[in-house]
Amino acid sequence: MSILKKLSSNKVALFGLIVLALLILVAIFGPYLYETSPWRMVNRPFMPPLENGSLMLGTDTMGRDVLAGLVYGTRISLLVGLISTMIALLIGIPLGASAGYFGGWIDEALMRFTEIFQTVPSFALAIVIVAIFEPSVYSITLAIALVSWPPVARLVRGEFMALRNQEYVLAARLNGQSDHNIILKEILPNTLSPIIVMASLMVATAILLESSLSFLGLGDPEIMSWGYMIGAARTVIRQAWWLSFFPGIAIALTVLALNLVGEGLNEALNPKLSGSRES
Amino acid sequence: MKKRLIQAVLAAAIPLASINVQAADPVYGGTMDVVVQPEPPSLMIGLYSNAPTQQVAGNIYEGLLRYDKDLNPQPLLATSWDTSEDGKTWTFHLKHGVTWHDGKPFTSADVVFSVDKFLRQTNARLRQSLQYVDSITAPDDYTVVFQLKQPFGPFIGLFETGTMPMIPKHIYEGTDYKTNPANHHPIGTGPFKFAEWKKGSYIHAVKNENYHVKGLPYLDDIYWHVIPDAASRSVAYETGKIDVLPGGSVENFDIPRLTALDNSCSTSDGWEYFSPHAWLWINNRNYPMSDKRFRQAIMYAMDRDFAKNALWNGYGKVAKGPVGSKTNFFNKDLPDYEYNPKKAKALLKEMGYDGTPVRLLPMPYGETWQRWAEAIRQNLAEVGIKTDMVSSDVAGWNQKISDWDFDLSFTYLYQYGDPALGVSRTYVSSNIAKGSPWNNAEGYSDPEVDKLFAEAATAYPDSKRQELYNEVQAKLVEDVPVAWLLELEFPTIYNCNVHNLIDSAIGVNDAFGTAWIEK
Amino acid sequence: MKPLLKVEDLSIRLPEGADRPYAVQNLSYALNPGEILCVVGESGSGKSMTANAIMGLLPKAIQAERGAITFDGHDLVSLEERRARKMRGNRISMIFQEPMTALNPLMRIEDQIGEVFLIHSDMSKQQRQARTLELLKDVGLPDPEKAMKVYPHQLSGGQRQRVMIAMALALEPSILIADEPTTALDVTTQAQILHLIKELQRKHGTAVMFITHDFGVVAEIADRVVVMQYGKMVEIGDAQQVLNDPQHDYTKKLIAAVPPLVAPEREVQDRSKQRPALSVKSLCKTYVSPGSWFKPGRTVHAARDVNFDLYRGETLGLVGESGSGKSTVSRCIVRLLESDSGEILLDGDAIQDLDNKALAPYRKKIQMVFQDPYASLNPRKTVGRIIADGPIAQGVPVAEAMQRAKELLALVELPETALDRYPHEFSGGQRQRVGIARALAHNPQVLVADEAISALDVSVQAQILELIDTLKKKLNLAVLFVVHDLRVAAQVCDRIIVMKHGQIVEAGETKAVFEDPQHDYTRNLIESIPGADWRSGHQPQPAVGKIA
Amino acid sequence: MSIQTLFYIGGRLIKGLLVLFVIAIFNFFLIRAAPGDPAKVMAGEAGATDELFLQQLREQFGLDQPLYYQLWVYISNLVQFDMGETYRQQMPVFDLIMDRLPATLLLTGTAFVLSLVLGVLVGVIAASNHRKWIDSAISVAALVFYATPLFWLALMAVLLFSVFLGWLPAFGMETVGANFTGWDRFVDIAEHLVLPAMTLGLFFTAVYARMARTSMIETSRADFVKTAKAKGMKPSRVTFRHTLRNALLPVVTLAGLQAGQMIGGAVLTETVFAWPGIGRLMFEALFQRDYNLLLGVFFISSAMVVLFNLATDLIYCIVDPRIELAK
Repeated sequence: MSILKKLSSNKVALFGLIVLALLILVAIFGPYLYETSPWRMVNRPFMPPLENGSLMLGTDTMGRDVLAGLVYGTRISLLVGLISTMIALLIGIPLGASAGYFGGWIDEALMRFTEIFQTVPSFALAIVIVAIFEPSVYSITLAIALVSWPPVARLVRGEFMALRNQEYVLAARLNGQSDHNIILKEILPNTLSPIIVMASLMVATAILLESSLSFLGLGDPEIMSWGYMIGAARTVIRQAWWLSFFPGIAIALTVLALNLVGEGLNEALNPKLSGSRES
Repeated sequence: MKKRLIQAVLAAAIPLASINVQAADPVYGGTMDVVVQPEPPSLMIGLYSNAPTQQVAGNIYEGLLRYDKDLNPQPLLATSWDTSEDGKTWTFHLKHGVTWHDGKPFTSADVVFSVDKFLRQTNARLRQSLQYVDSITAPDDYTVVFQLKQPFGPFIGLFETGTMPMIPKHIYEGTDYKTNPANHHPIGTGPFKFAEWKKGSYIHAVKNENYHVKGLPYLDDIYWHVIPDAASRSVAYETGKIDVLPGGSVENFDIPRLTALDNSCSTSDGWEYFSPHAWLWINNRNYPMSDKRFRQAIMYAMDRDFAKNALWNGYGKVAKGPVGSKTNFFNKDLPDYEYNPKKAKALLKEMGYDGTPVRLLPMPYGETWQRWAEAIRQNLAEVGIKTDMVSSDVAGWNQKISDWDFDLSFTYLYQYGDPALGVSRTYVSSNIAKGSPWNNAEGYSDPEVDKLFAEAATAYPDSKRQELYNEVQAKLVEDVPVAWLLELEFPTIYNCNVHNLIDSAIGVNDAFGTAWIEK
Repeated sequence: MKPLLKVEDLSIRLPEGADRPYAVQNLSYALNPGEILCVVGESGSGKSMTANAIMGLLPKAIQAERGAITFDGHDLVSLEERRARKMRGNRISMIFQEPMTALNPLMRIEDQIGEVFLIHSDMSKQQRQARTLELLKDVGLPDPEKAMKVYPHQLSGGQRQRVMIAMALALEPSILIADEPTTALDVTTQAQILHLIKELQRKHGTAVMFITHDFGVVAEIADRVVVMQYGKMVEIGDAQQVLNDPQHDYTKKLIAAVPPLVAPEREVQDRSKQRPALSVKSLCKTYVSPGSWFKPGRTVHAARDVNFDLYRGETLGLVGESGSGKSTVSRCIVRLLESDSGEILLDGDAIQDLDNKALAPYRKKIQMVFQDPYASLNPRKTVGRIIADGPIAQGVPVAEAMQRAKELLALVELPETALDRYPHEFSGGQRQRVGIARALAHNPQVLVADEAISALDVSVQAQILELIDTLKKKLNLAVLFVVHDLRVAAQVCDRIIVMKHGQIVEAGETKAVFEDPQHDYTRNLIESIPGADWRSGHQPQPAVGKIA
Repeated sequence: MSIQTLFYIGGRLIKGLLVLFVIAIFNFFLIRAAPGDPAKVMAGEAGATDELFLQQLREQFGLDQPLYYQLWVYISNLVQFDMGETYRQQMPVFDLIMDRLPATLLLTGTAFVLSLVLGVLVGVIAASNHRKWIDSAISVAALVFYATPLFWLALMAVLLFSVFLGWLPAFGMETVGANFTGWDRFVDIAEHLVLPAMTLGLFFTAVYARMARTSMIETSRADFVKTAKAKGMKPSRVTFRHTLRNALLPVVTLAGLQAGQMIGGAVLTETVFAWPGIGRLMFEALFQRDYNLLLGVFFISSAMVVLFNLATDLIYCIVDPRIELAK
């Protein structure tokens, strides 16, 4: 709770938090405002914004409601961002934790493995993975997760290496606690702050990645996402600026909000750890 | 048929350049900048007959004939031709004094080699037609005789550059065609000579000073530019970098804007030979598509006029049935499947459709096709058919159709002017085989249809063929083996300073020999 | 005598949210020419803040609210930045606590010292180099020519501090401010640096403001003393007077907490019949720094043939400077490190080769108290869990373990309410009590205290020492006391072992060792203790107050 | 350069090569998991085909062999630095990539240098005005560029600078057919380079600016900065002589790691601007299922990452005397 308090005392982070909260609300409840699908062709194509009261942001190349698309897109952008980040954490944390805690040949082996993923250009790898498993929300999420876990592993490894010789960890070892227990209960909770910060930034990056993939035509055809909307609108960017403009703003705003919250978290979480000496 | 031939022979006397009447006098010189999309895999047109290869190499290589916009054969490397009464012996008289780009003379030996040896081995589509040909002989250097096993209606339609290009025998004979180094430096008889190919950037061709048609070509150079992004291609045209945008090289949504620019002209001519026909493959093997009423319901559910207007800017024509209206032997009296969701729902109800979702495979050929799939999905959703859209790239799409791993899928195919060449392949049961996305992939099988198509291909004369084709078209429209969408038109957009651009049924594929640029 | 520098009624406000409104409040004192003034106080007393104010190095958020610092006719608080800069490094210079971080890691020593001349003089490059070399010679760096060309990381801590001093004295300033310059150094190095400062001060007549927390250091070098507490000056006077006759209670308390350098008489028990609780035989441990494929690693012998016995009811001191191997030995004993060879007998059983599973029952018998009370408690766990988790991991039911934790808290004199609170809510001394409670949770026979008090303030140290002593008696523990501070060792240990470079150089009864050291190194160590002469005859005065 | 340094570089290169070979094997299987094969794609482009033609193509490409055999052939060729031939262009993969690589290096190199210089500069300005409006303005701008999708920015840039203003060419690397030489050619390429390099560089400028700012602020709290101030140094000298040099170290590390990644990651920019580089080549090869080419691009771009990482370490060791290479 105190983290939330600290966050909201930081004006910029508070702005990010509010935007993010609104986006989450839209993601959860928004689609209920548009009960029919966002694919429905509701009016004539290329209707500019504000021309029709019920279609605030106008219509797209097929006469579909842009606002409805944005609302549905919020859900999918956030979901893809969140889930891919979670998968990346699920891969990266155990890997980094084992490498950092055990060290030695385990560390060497796991880090060589990580290095492979870091050496292959990640965006190219994401493209290949999506193309191979055929574009769908699952393959996109998976691809994003597969290219974003190495930094997590490296971060967690670094934290574990720093913490494994902390005296409270040594004390736990002397206490006869199992490695499993030490990793999960002693060290991991103390690495959460940087992980949370990194995760919030990763969600942002994942949203950007998803939109880039969709832009290249590698989006899930079943799902109305922001990246898809820009990708679909780029060919008509001069006839209908609003088609790529609004989703672009939506992405930028979301990513911005996540970054602000991430930075706010960073500021709120880290001084507490280092500042505890003064108290 | 006979009468048409004589006309053609007469036409041969008229110089090629005067076919199109132009207001201004042609001028010599200038460089033409054209877009080619995607970058061709090779310019060796005998090995690769895909669209970008044809578009470039069609100006380097030549066939024996050209076709005008009504699909009438015109002389090119052959000055005249005639046929026996029974339609089984065809004799072609070659033009004298034609040379290859390397200076060697072009003779009947080249023709026999090209068709009988080279293309029979390399060109799958021509191979199908060549099964009707018994022998190809060259009585002298300038005469070639094709002896058919039985009359083959579309035979005279096979001689354009893309289908039956002339390959230099002195370069390819006795070599491995696919690895012959000349593939990288194509040698033809056409109005332009290959100069340079900067991979990923452009292909450069220069004027053939020794071209066999006196006075042609007008242009000095042609550059085909490779610009992978559609929006960039539009900008390139807009900023004047590009003179000609061949059909299909920009997204349809950009066409109205580009044609409305100052000094911008467009034409939808030049596709008559191909007459691209778009339809939805319907996998007839599986429920619910196996039910004729379901397939008819799809026809009624689709708002094809909306698609034509919203996606194709009004270009094209709603397809009535399997044969395009510009293709020979089109049946004008077919019933319409109008946009009628109610009727579609009624049909679905009648068959007791249980709501099983169907998989829809869009065509991975750009924005328009993707949007079209979205529109059709919405159309189908509104009559109660749930679709799952499956996305894939070109390779995956081909694979899925070849393996029959789809329920509905977009496609479009060329008709090549004659149902026997471009239509029957989709419907005859002998063409049901895994491994190709261009045969009878929907798995429709009807002995009567098989019989009618077989008879129509070899019937003689044309009136008899028309009768048989009418019958088979009516039968297919009732059965709906596939859901026909549009007869596509791909407008060519070009700078109005370019004159005399499209003057054949294959359009830009052999356009530049006669084109000129106003200064 | 006219004071060189006067601090008058200085108050420095802290930003909002700090634990008190003022860092320094109504502070007034003077620094006379050529004297060494020691400013003494515990951490957080505001002693460094004053120095920073004089140097104009206060962070932007913290500014002097009131008062003046007069030097050479200027008020340094209100002096224009451009003119103040001319004083800095020239008339007044400063050296810092951490020699490891106070030098720019990317610049050669020569350039860092030369920079001072570059800023404040118009010497040529040759002149600068010549002067730098001279300075390095003055501060007694071995091989000064070579030292010019090296980077800071190639020097030891003491050598770096010498470089800092050379830099500070480059332009013969009137005032040298030394902010705990020896705190991070080993005792022998500290003695050398103190000696150097004193010598240079005498040579150049520089006034030195020496900030420290250590009364031993004060006794060693101070002419006059200022004692500070919570931002206020509580006492000022001549060094001898303050040291031997302190007036203020706080000063008294601080001085009382400094253990006298005389080992008390102890009952010498003959334990040869007893079985040792812990017996270490021929222990060896070698570190090989990882080399590369082409370069062999560096070998460091952290323990070479170490032998000793430890009996229940006694405290054995393991003494040495950093790098002596004392920590390595202690960690090998508790099996946090694997020894290379030798035997570790715990209650008669060899434990050095047991795997984790077989080791588990022995873990209960030997426990450790760690150095850093801030790092030794998991910040995400309640105190109750910290104490109880060990037994729980060994299979004790949670409720029982928590009940035991409550009892242990009482044993280490912490309130029961501490059970559900988190470590950050406690002070350093309280945390160390929690650490002790955790170590006792298993009812161990042997307690290894690894520098268990060195991170604590002097007044708190005494309390913790007493607690350990009480517990030792109450629970009949064998205590291995790893310590670098010889004053502490003298007070609490029955026997001591002196280590150097991984080897035991001397071992014996504490009193005997202190009074008649056999080995040169031991002698050197004892002589290096600052203020060795001061309070050598006093009896220990146990500290007052319950909870640190 | 000392013999140790050479040994170190040698050792790193051997390790790098091992990683590259594992990557090659990994990619080999990954790519073959994709539906369809190059024969099918090429046959597909021909408009009509039959099994015979497909079979011919597969035989020609060696795709009729069992997978393990294909892998063996590929790897044993790769060991001799032969990446095979492309299926489409029937050129040696290496030649085709080397043909395209300069374009990519030019684009990414320019963007990289531009973003690093600009980013550090802006970061330093922000840090030295910490908590003032200019710092906030720079931070916000950096965040906004960081958050904006690259491709969107690219589209907007084309729209503005090429279409509306007509200042800069919108696509390609050279004016085709102009056949410029010498200075004219340089200017021509430079003009074409502006938009793509700017688009690609803006994102990284934002990254480096943020990094440089944080690092500067952190370093300015270091003890040695205090020492420098205590010497009576001017703030500007403290910033440049002491703070900046130390603050640059983490920026250099990050930049080095990204420089390699940038080469393979310029797909988006190369696509929008029709830049004839290897990013686009990779994208096309993927959809053509041109296995050899795709593997080749991956191999080369991964090799670039390895090389850049090594170069970063070497630079680091020059900048920071504390780092010993042989560790």
